[in-house]
Amino acid sequence: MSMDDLYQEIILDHYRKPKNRAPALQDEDVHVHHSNPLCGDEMDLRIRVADDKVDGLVFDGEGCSISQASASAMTQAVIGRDLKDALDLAEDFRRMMHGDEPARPDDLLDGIAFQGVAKFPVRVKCALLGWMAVRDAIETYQSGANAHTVTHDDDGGAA
Amino acid sequence: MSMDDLYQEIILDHYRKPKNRAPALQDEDVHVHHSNPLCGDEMDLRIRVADDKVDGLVFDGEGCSISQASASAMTQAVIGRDLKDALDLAEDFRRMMHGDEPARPDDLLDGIAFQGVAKFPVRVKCALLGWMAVRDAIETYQSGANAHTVTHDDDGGAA
Amino acid sequence: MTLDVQTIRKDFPVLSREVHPDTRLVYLDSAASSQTPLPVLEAMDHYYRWSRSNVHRGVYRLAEEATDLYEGGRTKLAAFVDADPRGVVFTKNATEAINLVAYSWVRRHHKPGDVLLSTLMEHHANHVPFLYAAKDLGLEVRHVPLTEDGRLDLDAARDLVADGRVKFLAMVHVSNVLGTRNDVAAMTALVRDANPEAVVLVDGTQAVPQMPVSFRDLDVDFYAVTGHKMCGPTGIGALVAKPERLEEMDPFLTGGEMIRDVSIESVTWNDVPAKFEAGTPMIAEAAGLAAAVDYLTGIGMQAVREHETALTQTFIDRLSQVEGVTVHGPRDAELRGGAISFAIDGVHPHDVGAMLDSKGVCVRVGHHCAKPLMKHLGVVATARASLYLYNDVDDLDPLVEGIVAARSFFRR
Amino acid sequence: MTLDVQTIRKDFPVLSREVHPDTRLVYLDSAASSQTPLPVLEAMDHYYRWSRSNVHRGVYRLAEEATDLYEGGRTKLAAFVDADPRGVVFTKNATEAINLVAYSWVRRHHKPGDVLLSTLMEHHANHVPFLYAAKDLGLEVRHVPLTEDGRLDLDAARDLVADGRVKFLAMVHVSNVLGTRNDVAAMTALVRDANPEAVVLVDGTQAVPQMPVSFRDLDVDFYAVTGHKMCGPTGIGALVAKPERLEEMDPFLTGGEMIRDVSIESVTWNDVPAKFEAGTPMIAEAAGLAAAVDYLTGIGMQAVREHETALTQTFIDRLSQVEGVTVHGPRDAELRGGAISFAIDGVHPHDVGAMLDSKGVCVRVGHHCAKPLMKHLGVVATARASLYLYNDVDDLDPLVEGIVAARSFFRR
Ligand SMILES: Cc1ncc(COP(=O)(O)O)c(C=O)c1O
Ligand SMILES: Cc1ncc(COP(=O)(O)O)c(C=O)c1O
Repeated sequence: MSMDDLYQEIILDHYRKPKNRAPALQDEDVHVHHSNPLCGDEMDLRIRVADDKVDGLVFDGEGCSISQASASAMTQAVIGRDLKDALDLAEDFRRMMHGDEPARPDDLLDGIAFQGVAKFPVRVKCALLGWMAVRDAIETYQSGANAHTVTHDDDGGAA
Repeated sequence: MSMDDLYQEIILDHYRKPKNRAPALQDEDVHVHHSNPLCGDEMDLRIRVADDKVDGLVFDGEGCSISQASASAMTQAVIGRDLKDALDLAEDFRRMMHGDEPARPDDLLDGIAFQGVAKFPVRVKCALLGWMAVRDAIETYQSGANAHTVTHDDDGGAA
Repeated sequence: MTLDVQTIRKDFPVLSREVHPDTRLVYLDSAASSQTPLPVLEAMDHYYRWSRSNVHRGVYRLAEEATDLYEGGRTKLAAFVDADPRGVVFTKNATEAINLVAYSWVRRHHKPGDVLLSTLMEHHANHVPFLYAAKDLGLEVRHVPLTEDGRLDLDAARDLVADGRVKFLAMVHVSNVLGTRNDVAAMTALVRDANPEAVVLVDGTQAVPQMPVSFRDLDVDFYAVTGHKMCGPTGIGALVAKPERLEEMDPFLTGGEMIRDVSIESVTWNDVPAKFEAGTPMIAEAAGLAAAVDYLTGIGMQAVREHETALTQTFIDRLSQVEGVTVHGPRDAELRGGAISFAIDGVHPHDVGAMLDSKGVCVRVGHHCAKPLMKHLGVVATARASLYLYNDVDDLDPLVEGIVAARSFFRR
Repeated sequence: MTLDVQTIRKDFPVLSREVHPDTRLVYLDSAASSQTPLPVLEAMDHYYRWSRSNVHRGVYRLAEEATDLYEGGRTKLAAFVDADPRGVVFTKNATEAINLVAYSWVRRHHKPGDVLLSTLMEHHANHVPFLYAAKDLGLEVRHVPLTEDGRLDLDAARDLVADGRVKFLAMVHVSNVLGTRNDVAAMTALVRDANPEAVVLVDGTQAVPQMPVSFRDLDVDFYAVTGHKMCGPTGIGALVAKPERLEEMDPFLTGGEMIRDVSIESVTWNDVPAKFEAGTPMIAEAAGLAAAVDYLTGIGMQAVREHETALTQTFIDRLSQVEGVTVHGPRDAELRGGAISFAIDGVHPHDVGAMLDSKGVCVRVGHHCAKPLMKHLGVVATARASLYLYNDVDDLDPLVEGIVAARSFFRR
């Protein structure tokens, strides 16, 4: 494993100075808690929806640099988007993590920096954690609920 | 496997012209039925005791040449012996089949011809079948019973 | 398509061994265990020498390579039997695969009154686990009888399922004794007609090495496979299953690797197939099995099948002409695989085996772990010659010579 | 007695591999799986090339050789752990060995009201099978807590057994996370004082590779072993048991090889240990394990133990001095085996592992299949360096350098 392939500067920046990392969100609509017991990652993600758009989004939790940085980059890429659009983007990211070329590289913003992680199978689920949490939060919102807890050790295929 | 090591002329003689092979024994005291389901060998052995001696002994059954010949040779070695003495001889044969030098080679009579069988582990239990049956018959007699059925796939260690 | 057997034999060192001086080794016991070609040995050796480590979750290169080899084995085996890799659970042999079904399906789903259906030609591996479960649970087991020529008696089977109580069918695809290739589709249809919910397990141990198999086309719930009979290593087998079926099931062996989360009070299981793979798996063996699948695919399973069918026919025809020899099972090689059981009038199979061994010919003698079938055949044991891709007509003469010699030597 | 590590390393090809250019591979993950020395590979290769066949009841030479290799593996392993070969049941790994006990002993002997005792430092393999059985049967499970420095709290244990309801104890001999060597005699005495009939299973997976073990002296009922951590192949482990105990038990896996007689209605089991070995066994693996036992015996287990103890002490002492590093478990190497778990302040174990890998150092990061212990330690994961006979002090510098680098790279 080359450190440089995995830990690009952008990733380290997000890790050292995470964006939208906070323990609470005013007027939150949904709170999801995701954990990956096999890595010991824990993530709380809160979302506020307005006009069918992601109006507010924060995450908090514990995990390796990849999971924390990826969640940070995710928030920037997702805030302000239509719910449906955000789901689509999350799917794009997920497929990128499985080795596909992303369809919307520009929209992923810094998320694109994680493309190299696909080469490190054990780290793929770290990079996916935040994205799968936001996908779940949106779907939870759409289903009319306001909280959801998911325990997974997978690639986002299951909930 | 060399055919000559295994199938000595004495063995083949007993196989072709078995001694004391019969389906019944007059005034029998004990009848035991032994089978080795793994080889498909079946043996009926009948014994008559007088003065604490093996007064009459016949076997009948189905099995490979080794099991049939060995039973035949066994009857010759055992008939006329004290029960205790016969048990001791059976034990001597059993130990020979496990590679030990027999303590009573002369008393085994043609049984000694089976010494080479010890080199063929899969055939050891064939050679032992008749001897283990006679041991069981004597012990059954001593216990006061008159019949016993044993199913085994072993070296005579269990009954 | 004919196989170039001379070339193939070069991949199997033991075939050049002279167990007895100046006697070519003729291996006719592939139904017990096949020989293993060099590429399989090399694949395992390579893992041990250069990528040796445990699988899953290792963050270093060796562990990634080991994981790829192991999971690659799963993908390859799945493709080979045309199944979803999520339905492929690695086990140590076919027997464990069948026990998995007995424990995690039969014992957890069936109740007194339910009937398990089996056949009279099952290997103990596909008979005893269900007998054992049936005794513990108070289930009834019924057995499909056989026709004169050793095929399943489908008319009788129809009667056996008529009351609709048959909930589970365990049947062998290709018999290890009679050689019979069973019509899985016909049996499955018959059972499901009587009870659409019936679950079907097919023992594919002898089929997969010998012919193209499509799990999808068979459309059964479970299919058991073993590595050591298909040019693979010892110590690995697989349960191939419909993933949905696995998802409905509780685990069998539990421990590391198969859990998602666990505390001192409770546990959640991992996704399938991991849920059924507890502990450190057979890593080298999976790498070896992958190489075996590649090896067989390279030769072509259709070619293997054609070669074996032709060769089996030749063997059966010739053996049937030897005086005193009776061949069990179907006469038409199209209806069978390459296991040929036979009896020699007046000579015990053990003695046949010994004589054949002295001529360098390896056959199996005994009940072949199929005692109920032996009883049905009215014999205590048979001698069995079984063929594979490294056998050819030149293996027939030594067999026949040995049989003739055994007959003249042992006949009273 | 000191080991000649430079010479030993020549037996392990992977140690000469350069995963990253100009970087020596430093393998510190033997607690997950050890490397395999060449004589073990040669033993397996020899079987596959020259004696390949199935075991038991074959009347030809290859089958006799295979049987001797397989049964020879049993005899050798029995001698290695000072046990009766009749009590050695081969399994695919330690996990299966423990499940055998869970199914054939615990599930068939215990009733609601009975208590199973375990500890907070068990590997999931020695925890989940009993949790699962306890849920199904309505048994209670209690866990012995740990002292500050990661040893079993025997005073607390005494309280846990006081009501005499503890019928079964499952405990680890040497912890795969903390390294702790447990006092089996003390725990066993304590449990048997409260209930003389209590049955004891010890998980010896990490002990057998690292120190002389006498099953007879331990005087427990069951002892689980795995091949791949003791220089042996993957795909083989063993349950070592008192033969009398096995004789009392019903079988677990059923099928071929383990029956004495069977009909369509009934079955009688074979003698032990065959009764517990269903199907074609791990033949090549047993031959490999025999060679591993010979290899370790040649070096001497006392020497291995002394080497590891000294090396572990050196590692612990040095690691403890690195800023921000906390070593879990006992400080005194005499009280432990060679697994050293540590935390680096502010750096996630995954990131530590990645940095170490980039320096050629292989360590394991994660929960090491011991989630209840992680919870007890108040961490989600640890990094673990584990030592074996091919490690030496020259492996310490790369580890420390990697840790220092990880700390400066990742600390926020
Ligand atoms: C303490 C302990 N017990 C049990 C096991 C399970 O061994 P295996 O994976 O070989 O079944 C392990 C290995 O991971 C272990 O470290
Ligand atoms: C038809 C059949 N089923 C099952 C088995 C059991 O396979 P394994 O011994 O690999 O578990 C065998 C092999 O002996 C077989 O021939």
